Amino acid sequence: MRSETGDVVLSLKGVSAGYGRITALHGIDLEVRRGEIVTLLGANGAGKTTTLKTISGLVRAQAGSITFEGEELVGRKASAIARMGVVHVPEGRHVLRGLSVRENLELGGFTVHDSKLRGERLEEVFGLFPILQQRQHQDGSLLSGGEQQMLAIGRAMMHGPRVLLLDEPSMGLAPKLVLETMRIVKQLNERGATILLVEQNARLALKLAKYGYVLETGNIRMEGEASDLAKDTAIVRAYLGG
Amino acid sequence: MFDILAQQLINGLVLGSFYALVALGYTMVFGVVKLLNFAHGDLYMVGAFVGLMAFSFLAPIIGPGWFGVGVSILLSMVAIGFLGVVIERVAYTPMLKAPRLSILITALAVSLVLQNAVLTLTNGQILAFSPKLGFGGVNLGSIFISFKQLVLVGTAAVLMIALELFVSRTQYGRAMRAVSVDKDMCELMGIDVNRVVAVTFFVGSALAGAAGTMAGAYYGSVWYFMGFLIGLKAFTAAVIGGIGSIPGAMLGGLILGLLEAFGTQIPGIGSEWKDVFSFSVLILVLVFKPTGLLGKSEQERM
Amino acid sequence: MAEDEARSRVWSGLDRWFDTPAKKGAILAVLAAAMIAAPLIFGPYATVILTNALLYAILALGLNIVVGYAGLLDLGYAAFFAVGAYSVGILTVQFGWNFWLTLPVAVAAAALAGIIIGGPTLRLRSDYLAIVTLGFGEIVRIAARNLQITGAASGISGIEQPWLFGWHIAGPLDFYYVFLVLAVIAVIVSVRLAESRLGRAWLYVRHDEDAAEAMGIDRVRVKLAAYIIGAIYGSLGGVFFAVNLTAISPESFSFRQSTLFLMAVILGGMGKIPGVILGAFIVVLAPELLRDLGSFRLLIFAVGLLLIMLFRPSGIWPTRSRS
Amino acid sequence: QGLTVGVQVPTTGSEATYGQDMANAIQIAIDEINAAGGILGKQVSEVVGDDACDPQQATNAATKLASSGVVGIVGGYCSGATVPTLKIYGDAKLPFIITAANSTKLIPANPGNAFMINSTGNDQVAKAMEVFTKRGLKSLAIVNEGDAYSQDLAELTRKAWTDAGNTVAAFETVNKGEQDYSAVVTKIKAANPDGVFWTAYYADGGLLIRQLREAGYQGLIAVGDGSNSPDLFKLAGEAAEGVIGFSNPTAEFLPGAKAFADAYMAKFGNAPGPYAPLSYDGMKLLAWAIDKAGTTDSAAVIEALKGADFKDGLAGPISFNKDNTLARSNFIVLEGKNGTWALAE
Amino acid sequence: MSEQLLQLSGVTLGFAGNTVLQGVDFTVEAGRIASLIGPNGAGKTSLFNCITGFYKPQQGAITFDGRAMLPLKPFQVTQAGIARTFQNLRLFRGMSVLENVMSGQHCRTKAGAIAAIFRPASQRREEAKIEQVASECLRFVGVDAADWHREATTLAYGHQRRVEIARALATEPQLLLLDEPAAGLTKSEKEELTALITSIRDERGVAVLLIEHDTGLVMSISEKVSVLDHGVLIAEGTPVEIQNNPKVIEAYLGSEDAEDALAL
Ligand SMILES: Nc1ncnc2c1ncn2[C@@H]1O[C@H](COP(=O)(O)OP(=O)(O)OP(=O)(O)O)[C@@H](O)[C@H]1O
Ligand SMILES: Nc1ncnc2c1ncn2[C@@H]1O[C@H](COP(=O)(O)OP(=O)(O)OP(=O)(O)O)[C@@H](O)[C@H]1O
Ligand SMILES: CC(C)C[C@H](N)C(=O)O
Ligand SMILES: [Mg+2]
Ligand SMILES: [Mg+2]
Repeated sequence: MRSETGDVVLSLKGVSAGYGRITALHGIDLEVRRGEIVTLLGANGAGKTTTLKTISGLVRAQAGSITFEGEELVGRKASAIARMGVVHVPEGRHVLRGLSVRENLELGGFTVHDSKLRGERLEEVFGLFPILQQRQHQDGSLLSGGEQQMLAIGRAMMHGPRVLLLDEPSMGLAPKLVLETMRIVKQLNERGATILLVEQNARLALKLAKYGYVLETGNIRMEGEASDLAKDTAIVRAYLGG
Repeated sequence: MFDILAQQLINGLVLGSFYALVALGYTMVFGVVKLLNFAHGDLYMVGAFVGLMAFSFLAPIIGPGWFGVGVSILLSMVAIGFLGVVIERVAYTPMLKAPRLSILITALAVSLVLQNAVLTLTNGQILAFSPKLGFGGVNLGSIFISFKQLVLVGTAAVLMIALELFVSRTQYGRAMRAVSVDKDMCELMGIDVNRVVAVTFFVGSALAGAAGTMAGAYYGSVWYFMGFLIGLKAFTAAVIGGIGSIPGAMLGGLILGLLEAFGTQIPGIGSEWKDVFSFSVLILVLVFKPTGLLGKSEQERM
Repeated sequence: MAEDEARSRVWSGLDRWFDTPAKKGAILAVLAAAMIAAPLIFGPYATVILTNALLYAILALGLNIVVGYAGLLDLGYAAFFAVGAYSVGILTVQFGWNFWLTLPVAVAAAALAGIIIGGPTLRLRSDYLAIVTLGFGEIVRIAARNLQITGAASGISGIEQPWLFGWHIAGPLDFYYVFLVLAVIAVIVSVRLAESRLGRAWLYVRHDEDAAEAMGIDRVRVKLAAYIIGAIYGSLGGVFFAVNLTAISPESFSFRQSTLFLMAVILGGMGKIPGVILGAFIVVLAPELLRDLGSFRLLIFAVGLLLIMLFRPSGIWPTRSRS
Repeated sequence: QGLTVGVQVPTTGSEATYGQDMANAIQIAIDEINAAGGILGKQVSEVVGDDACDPQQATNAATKLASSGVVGIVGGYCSGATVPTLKIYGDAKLPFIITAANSTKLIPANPGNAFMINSTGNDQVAKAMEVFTKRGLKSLAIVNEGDAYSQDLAELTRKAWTDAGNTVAAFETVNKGEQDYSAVVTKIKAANPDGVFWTAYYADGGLLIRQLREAGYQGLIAVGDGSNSPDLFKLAGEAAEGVIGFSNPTAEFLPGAKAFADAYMAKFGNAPGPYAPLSYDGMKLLAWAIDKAGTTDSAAVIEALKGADFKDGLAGPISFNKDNTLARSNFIVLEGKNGTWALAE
Repeated sequence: MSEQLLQLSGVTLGFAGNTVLQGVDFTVEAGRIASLIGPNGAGKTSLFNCITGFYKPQQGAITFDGRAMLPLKPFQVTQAGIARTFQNLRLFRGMSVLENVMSGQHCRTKAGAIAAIFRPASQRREEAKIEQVASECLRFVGVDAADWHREATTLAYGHQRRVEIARALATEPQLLLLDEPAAGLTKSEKEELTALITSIRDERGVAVLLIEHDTGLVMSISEKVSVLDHGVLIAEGTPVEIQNNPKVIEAYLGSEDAEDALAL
């Protein structure tokens, strides 16, 4: 199926997970290789968010194995996984209320103990998102929806991720900003981050990604090179539209 | 008349320092886990007992003076810090997903447990805590300020400022505030939430331990019921200042101390009404500034 | 339909036990018979304790409206209890009123107290409301302790016990039945409120004030209603408490009492009527059952309380499991 | 089949030490009674009802005691908690010997079955007036703790003192357990009265005395019978030197109480507290009354108590006024000397 | 009834030195669909909050159906006939779908505590009416009756959106404000939503003011589109006019080229 080039950074094998009695993932297999953008598509409630949460440790896998650079992630605490360099930008931004924009960013670099490096990354983020610099002393939760999304991505950049899990980064963004965000995702990727991208906007996601998976009610229904998926009629009908 | 008011000012500041120290612990714990830790006053009480025990043990070795008291305070801080963490692990952490009111009741239960455990252990006895700190002081006209008072207020101020700097300026302090808002997000940023909560409890409780020992040594007695009233007062102080805010707790403590001192002095009505006076002020403050004096309004975006 | 949902919420699944009129009748009859017979079986001491438990059940049901329905934390509920008790004490002892005439005054006084304290402060967030209510409770207690008219610290004694159509309500048994009737009324009122427009509004406001407001609900008014109704429950509890004991004093209205009432509400499971009643019974009966342990009894009670909360964080009564 | 006696004291809550002490003393009395063949030939045992010094708990405890087949009740430490129990024991027609609680508020509430063997606040105030006048005091600051007992004593003192043409320079209430009394101390010092009278318990009294002296107050300090514990000196230290205390007779000043004190020490490992002798006496009095009546029938026992003429009390003979209060004043005057109480001349 | 149902003039709002809205003049006609678009942070939601009384602008006037809205509290605005949904879902947790929607009828009914306790006939009639209106609204927005007694927050996202709209409709509004109702919906769900919004106008005669970033949706149903940027209204017109307005393209829409640049 998948071409055998590049080493596997993140790999899921037979992963099942859910909430209480609800099982949302039924044994999925998924691979992300170094330097790739891989996208995960699917309808509402298909289990995309659950997949990301299971990787990052917020949801406990009921079965299967998840490895990052060969190390097993299942059973580790979310904070430990994050410290390994797997950074999850969750759906809904989760800007920290009561902390200023700048403090939000600083905390994104919690695991970066070198304050000089933190400073450099902060500059970098401000360079990408000037509005965040302007608002740096404002309470982060008072930003508009789109500004909060920028903050959330900036926060992940502060961390210096090795693998970035992005959950619907374009949700609620103005069209221009959607493009802008995608450009940034691409930039991050070009700078070396491996990215697993969940997007409702399948058209753009498939443009960005190298490889894609389609999730349906907790099962992988289809996978393939992004360019091939973008031509698949079933996918076009279900997710791409006009 | 001026002398009296000046003296009451000093009385209020001393009392207010205690309130502030205890309020600080309240506020910290509240700030991070959104829990009104009703057992906090009892940690203060246990702190006083631990301090007294340490002191009784140390006084023959290192003397019953400032040094002996100082070391006792430190020991008590460590012990109560750990007790706080144990309580957090046993009683609060398992409850983090429970309704908030349930945790409140758990806190009340912990308070009852501590109080009655000490009651049983000490048979309800009041123990004397009598260090030799001398009666020296400075005279300012007709006003006398003892060294004890100066050291007390000074120590309280240093502890408070150190804490404020820690919470507002360090990554760890930021992490504490962040944990109160969104635990999952903190985990995703690599923050070990459990550890942050434990540190918070440690620091908050250690402050209560310090305050308890200081109060024991300053006033000279220790008993199992001594945490109840100050717990209530510190809670009040924390709210006046704006719960969750560290400078607020300091300010609230001092204001409450002053209100009580001057409330006693209101002509025509006696000291029996002083608490009515301070609670009325509290209510008025909240009516006009619903988040307390320095509390941040938690305006949510629509 | 929606009524069923509210009912099922407050009965927390218990309603399934009496879904047909026949079942309902049978269960109620058994329950009533048990409650009526209890004092005759268990003797005078149990009667007094059960009376006390019923009193707590009434107060807890009242507080449940404030805390459980409307989501307002109240740490000074004893104040309303005091308002009722002192209304009777003052009016009958100092002014020689007939007991029954004091009832409307107690209700009005409680409502007024509810408005005075609630009006300006109900906009506060719940933690702040907690301290305001605590402060209010303390103000009431300190006032009672220092005023002449309330008998200061010694309180008021020699409160006369009432007559009802030639029946002198005097012995422990009489009061047991009085409190039983009051408790039944309290339950009925609680259920009916929960099933009403107002009851739903409390829940809306409790879950999301802004969304509720956007739905055209005046949150202050709705909260105030909860506050006033809770106050009236507390006050009526206090009225009958006073005539039962014939002596009242400020210690009965302390912060500790308020926390005990709150414990009753939460221990059993707030918002759920059987839970609240269960909580009240535990809070009253447990220390009594432990009485023989002497000075250990409160320690054991406290540890028990802690264990209950740890193992049943949402209260002992199970949450409804609906299809 | 033995007899049981109900003991109503606080064994939890802030007054637990006193309550335990009273229950212990009663146990000593019971041991002696049993050793001497019991009451009416029956062995006696005590059942303790904890009133926690709280009115509502007290009613529960009292109801339980009243319905547990006891022959009588001994105890009653806190006036506030004792008042509502009077009716319960009254309705049960049980003899109730109140061994410590002595607020005058108990007197009108007594249905007739209760007997107060500690002199009441009235007697204490009379004693206090006598001492204050003798010491030449003209103005007085009165401080209480806001509970039924200390407020009652304070009010009685205020009335007697002003009736006698003196001035009350300050009348203050502090909160129990507050520790910091500096504000009240400053107020008192400014009013500069000849004496300060603390009408509440030693726990807070000790701290108040110390703070008064540390602030430089030099007038007379007196304390009421709630502060007659030797522990006052542990808390107040040197500041308690010269403090005047009004007290019911405590074991150390009762020559006849030596054997009792030794027995207490042997059994419980510490010295008897301030209300131990009266509690011991109360138990002995009840035994005496039952023996005298020749039956445990409560009406007869109550009759016997009314006409009591009991000579064997550690704290002196017991007989009663019409209102069932102790016929004589048993107050003694103590003075702080060398870190403990001594009889004042 | 005036043609202009809602009228804003010179609305200016700021927070601690940040100007969020600057002299916004704006109208919505009765029975029409108007849309408000603009970059993130332009002040769209804030404008909704001003209209509904949650924010108090420092300057300007807002009239609805000839009545001044600014002095009113949010619940009074709703009573006056303006209903809204929230940008983030805000259903009442722990309550059924039906109960959620019944909340909308609160401001159209009046039974109080006494009526609740004694249950006179009038109260029972009112309860029946509340339930009937709520059911009707749910049917209208197309929530399956099988879901009415489920806890609202356990529903799929798209369905929760519908419940929120039903809840707003249950207040019997003349004007409905929808804040990004299509966010997070799949393509087919968006199509259904489009149909729903149109029928709200056509069948119920309720005017709609829509905030939405899905330009396709906005352009397909709006009679008028207004564009807000940095708190200033920069353009207003028909969908076609707006789509071709260079200022709007510059500030909001972005160019097709940018999208193509994404491809590797
Ligand atoms: N906290 C939760 N408790 C119970 N069930 C949940 C929870 N979160 C998600 N689910 C359920 O798990 C399934 C998968 O949800 P998930 O959020 O992973 O979907 P998704 O693909 O991310 O959808 P969307 O596009 O709406 O974000 C859904 O059926 C959902 O109802
Ligand atoms: N309560 C508030 N306090 C301070 N600033 C606020 C507040 N509410 C909004 N703002 C600011 O006002 C600006 C406009 O926010 P608003 O939410 O109205 O934008 P929006 O147009 O709805 O954006 P989006 O499309 O991203 O939702 C933002 O910069 C935000 O930071
Ligand atoms: C000192 C004691 C005899 C007073 C007792 N505690 C009372 O309340 O009356
Ligand atoms: Mg998702
Ligand atoms: Mg918005």
